Amino acid sequence: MRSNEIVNKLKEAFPEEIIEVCSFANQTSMVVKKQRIVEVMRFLHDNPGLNFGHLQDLCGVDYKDTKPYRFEVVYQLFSIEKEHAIRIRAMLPEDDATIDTVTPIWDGASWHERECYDMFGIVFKGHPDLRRILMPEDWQGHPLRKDYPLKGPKEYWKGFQEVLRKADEYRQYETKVLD
Amino acid sequence: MEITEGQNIGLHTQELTLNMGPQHPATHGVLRLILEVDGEVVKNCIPHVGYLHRGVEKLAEYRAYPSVMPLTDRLDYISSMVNNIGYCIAVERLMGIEPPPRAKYIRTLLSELTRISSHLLWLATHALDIGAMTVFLYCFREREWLLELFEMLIGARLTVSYPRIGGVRCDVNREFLCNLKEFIKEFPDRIVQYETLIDQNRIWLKRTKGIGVISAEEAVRWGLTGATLRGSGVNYDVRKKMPYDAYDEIDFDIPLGSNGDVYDRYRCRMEEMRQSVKIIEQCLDRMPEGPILAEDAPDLDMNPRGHRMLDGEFSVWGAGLAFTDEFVTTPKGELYSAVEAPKGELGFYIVSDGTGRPYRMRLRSPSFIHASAIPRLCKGHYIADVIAVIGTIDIVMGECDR
Amino acid sequence: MTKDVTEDVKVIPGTNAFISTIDKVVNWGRCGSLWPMTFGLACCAIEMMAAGAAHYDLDRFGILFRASPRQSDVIIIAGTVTYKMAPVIRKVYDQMPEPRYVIAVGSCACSGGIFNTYSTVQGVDSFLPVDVYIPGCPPRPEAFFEGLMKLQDKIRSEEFKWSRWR
Amino acid sequence: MTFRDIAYKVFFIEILKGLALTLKVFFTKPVTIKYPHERRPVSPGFRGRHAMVRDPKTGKERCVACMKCAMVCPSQCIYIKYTGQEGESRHLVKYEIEAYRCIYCGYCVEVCPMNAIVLTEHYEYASYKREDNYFDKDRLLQNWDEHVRNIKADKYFNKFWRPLGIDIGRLPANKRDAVVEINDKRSD
Repeated sequence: MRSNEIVNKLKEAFPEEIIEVCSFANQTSMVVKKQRIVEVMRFLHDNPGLNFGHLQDLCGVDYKDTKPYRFEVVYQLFSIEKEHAIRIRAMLPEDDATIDTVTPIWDGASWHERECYDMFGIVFKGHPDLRRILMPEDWQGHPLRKDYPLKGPKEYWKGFQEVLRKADEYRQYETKVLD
Repeated sequence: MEITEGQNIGLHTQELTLNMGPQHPATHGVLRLILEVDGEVVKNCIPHVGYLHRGVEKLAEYRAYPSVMPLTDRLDYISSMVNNIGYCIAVERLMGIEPPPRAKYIRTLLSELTRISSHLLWLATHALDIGAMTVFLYCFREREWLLELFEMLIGARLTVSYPRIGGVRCDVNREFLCNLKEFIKEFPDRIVQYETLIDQNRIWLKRTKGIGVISAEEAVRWGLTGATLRGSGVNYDVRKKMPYDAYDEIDFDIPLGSNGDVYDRYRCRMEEMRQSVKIIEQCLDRMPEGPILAEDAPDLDMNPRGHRMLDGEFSVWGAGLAFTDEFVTTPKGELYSAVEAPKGELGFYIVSDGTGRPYRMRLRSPSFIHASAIPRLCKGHYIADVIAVIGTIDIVMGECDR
Repeated sequence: MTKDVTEDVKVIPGTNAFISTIDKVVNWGRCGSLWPMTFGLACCAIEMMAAGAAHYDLDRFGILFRASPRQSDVIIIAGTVTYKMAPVIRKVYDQMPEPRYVIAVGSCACSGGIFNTYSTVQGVDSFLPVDVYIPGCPPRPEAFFEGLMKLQDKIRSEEFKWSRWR
Repeated sequence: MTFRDIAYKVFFIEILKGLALTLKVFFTKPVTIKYPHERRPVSPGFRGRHAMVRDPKTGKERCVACMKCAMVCPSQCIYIKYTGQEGESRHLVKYEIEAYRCIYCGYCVEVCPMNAIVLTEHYEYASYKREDNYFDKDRLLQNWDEHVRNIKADKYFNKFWRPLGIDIGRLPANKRDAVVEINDKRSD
């Protein structure tokens, strides 16, 4: 199915949800509202004509100062049987960075969402196990936000401070070759 | 394997929480699993990743497009060439560059060589984990040959940085091709050797058949890709579904399994190696002459027009960024581009804001998704089978944690 | 006996020649049976595996990989060390018995390498006493061998560890 | 169960098959390279230790402080300091490479318009101290001298100086030949 047919089909079903349709490099993406994202996704997944069974990717993007809303959650969908693809971008304002989870539809979305939470601080409502995944549990800040410095905060992470303290403490017990 | 409940004769039993990793020889790096076991049976399994999270995605936002490529080398370090190619294809699609046909064929050839080398390492470690030590030594014998080929071509063994945006760095020379032909001639026999060692080995069969079974529908729902998915019988291969480079001109088959267990995935990968040999042979036959870099390909320094230098003392940190920002323009937009890495579908989602650096680069790494499916695959099996499951999904932590 | 002499060092005439010979024998034994720990972190671990495989064969040096820190002499930090991993490495290192050595393999372990980011330790020497640094990204197996041979040289020249009471 | 199956079960045929292969390999030539005594020849263009090319005519480095290498370096391990106003020729004051941060991608070599910085095929330079492999300008020139000593020819050619994919017209004049003449009679 061609991408404009997919767009039309989705527009019929959810006329008020779709804000914008963009096309770049033969790829179509749709900007949607976040409120009914699960219904949109279930429609895309279950509709026999669309049949988007394979969630290729789910990620967040931080558009600080470049777009009116701050975050986007991007869903890459692909249908293995029908061989067509679509990208859904849900927009999230900064003061309400929450969205419903799509884990019930695709099990594989679980870790993607956890990573998105870890890196951007986007909360996925209804996620069964929303913890940090890549960074330590007590890490401060969300690294992939644009206002997070590349080299991290000035102060070391608490766990590493502990390691340094230990290393200092144990240094006196280490036997070293005397010259 | 079927597990029968033993008769409890009034003894007090309790579930045990077992911590496996991050330093464990069989977890392929720094994966950590927390297993809740009832005797020998795994009741629940919680994977912990992130012990190798190096911030590649963040770092890519601070580097120019060509300088991001060495970062992709270090993601899936076993098959760095495919990562490079995947990244280059994504940037080419973003910039609208079409690499010349010779470059496409060279890339296809080297992707497949990398696939062989990656599968060899997978077979070596998988067999070593399960208990077949000899296979490890045999696989590394051939792998070393391949690494020597890479070294001959580009001067590095693992982290090659060979392709460039719009082509490849240097042409394949005659010495390389002769060596490669020899390898291709020899290699199918070597696959037979590995199969002699383990294919009908009773221990191997007992430890792989019926372990980590996942049905086709469920595998798709979990987002599995690559041989892990094809072992369940789903015909999904990026090379066929979304062809890139020269794959649409080449004739090859996608091996499919039927049961979706560890053994089927092993068979799939073994057949994939044979198919890779077939692809390489076709590439060698059909490789056209001509340029290997597109005319409009950007240079390494993204070709800054004009030099605006600070006088005297010069601070390097961040200076290059000012350069690329000012002079280079890329089309504004965002795209997702995927290639079939040995582990599965490797996707790059690049958001460009028109400057010389990616605004956001997202990596869809197969290992990450596969690691999330470990609890599903090893639930109800013995502890020893967890090792087989980790081996079968062919996980690389560098790519998983990025 | 050692308890008495640690406070006040006694020099017995003529023993030096004897002890230094014992030193040599012990050091010969130790550098001929270095047991590193299987501790792969990232890319360099793959080259470490290649060094252990048939082409290069670490066993020729008496080097056998041990899976447990309690049985190993040397820990090879092969790969990127992140902040999340650092406490684990320290814990593993603390479990190793003395005398123990640390080899930092590759750019990432030596100085953080390309990953100068929020999550990477800039050089493993900030919390471990590194004995040998091996450059390369990743180093060839030969370079890896050379580093191990440098460590053997270092062990050979050690005098203090065996005859502490001298 | 057929007789064949029973025979397979009783005599461990499949394991014996594997052992037969192992036995066969036992009589082949071993692949092991006895490293300190014999070395596998390094393929030309291997990306090893850094060096700065010493110009045989002047005895100095060829670098003109164009800063390109420092800019493309993905790990940002090259530190350059120079004097000279805009419009004048620059004078290189400091050129340092932190070898333990370098990732040997070869971008600096490829981008250099003067063939001034190279990666030699030398790979054995492990050290006990981290500072030992912090190369300054003199050390880099010294590395080149060490490298040149092993070259028999009077010209040095590195195939990665001129990437073959790029049209020769697009390259700077100094880069086109991709050959450095080595003066053997130099006294050092």
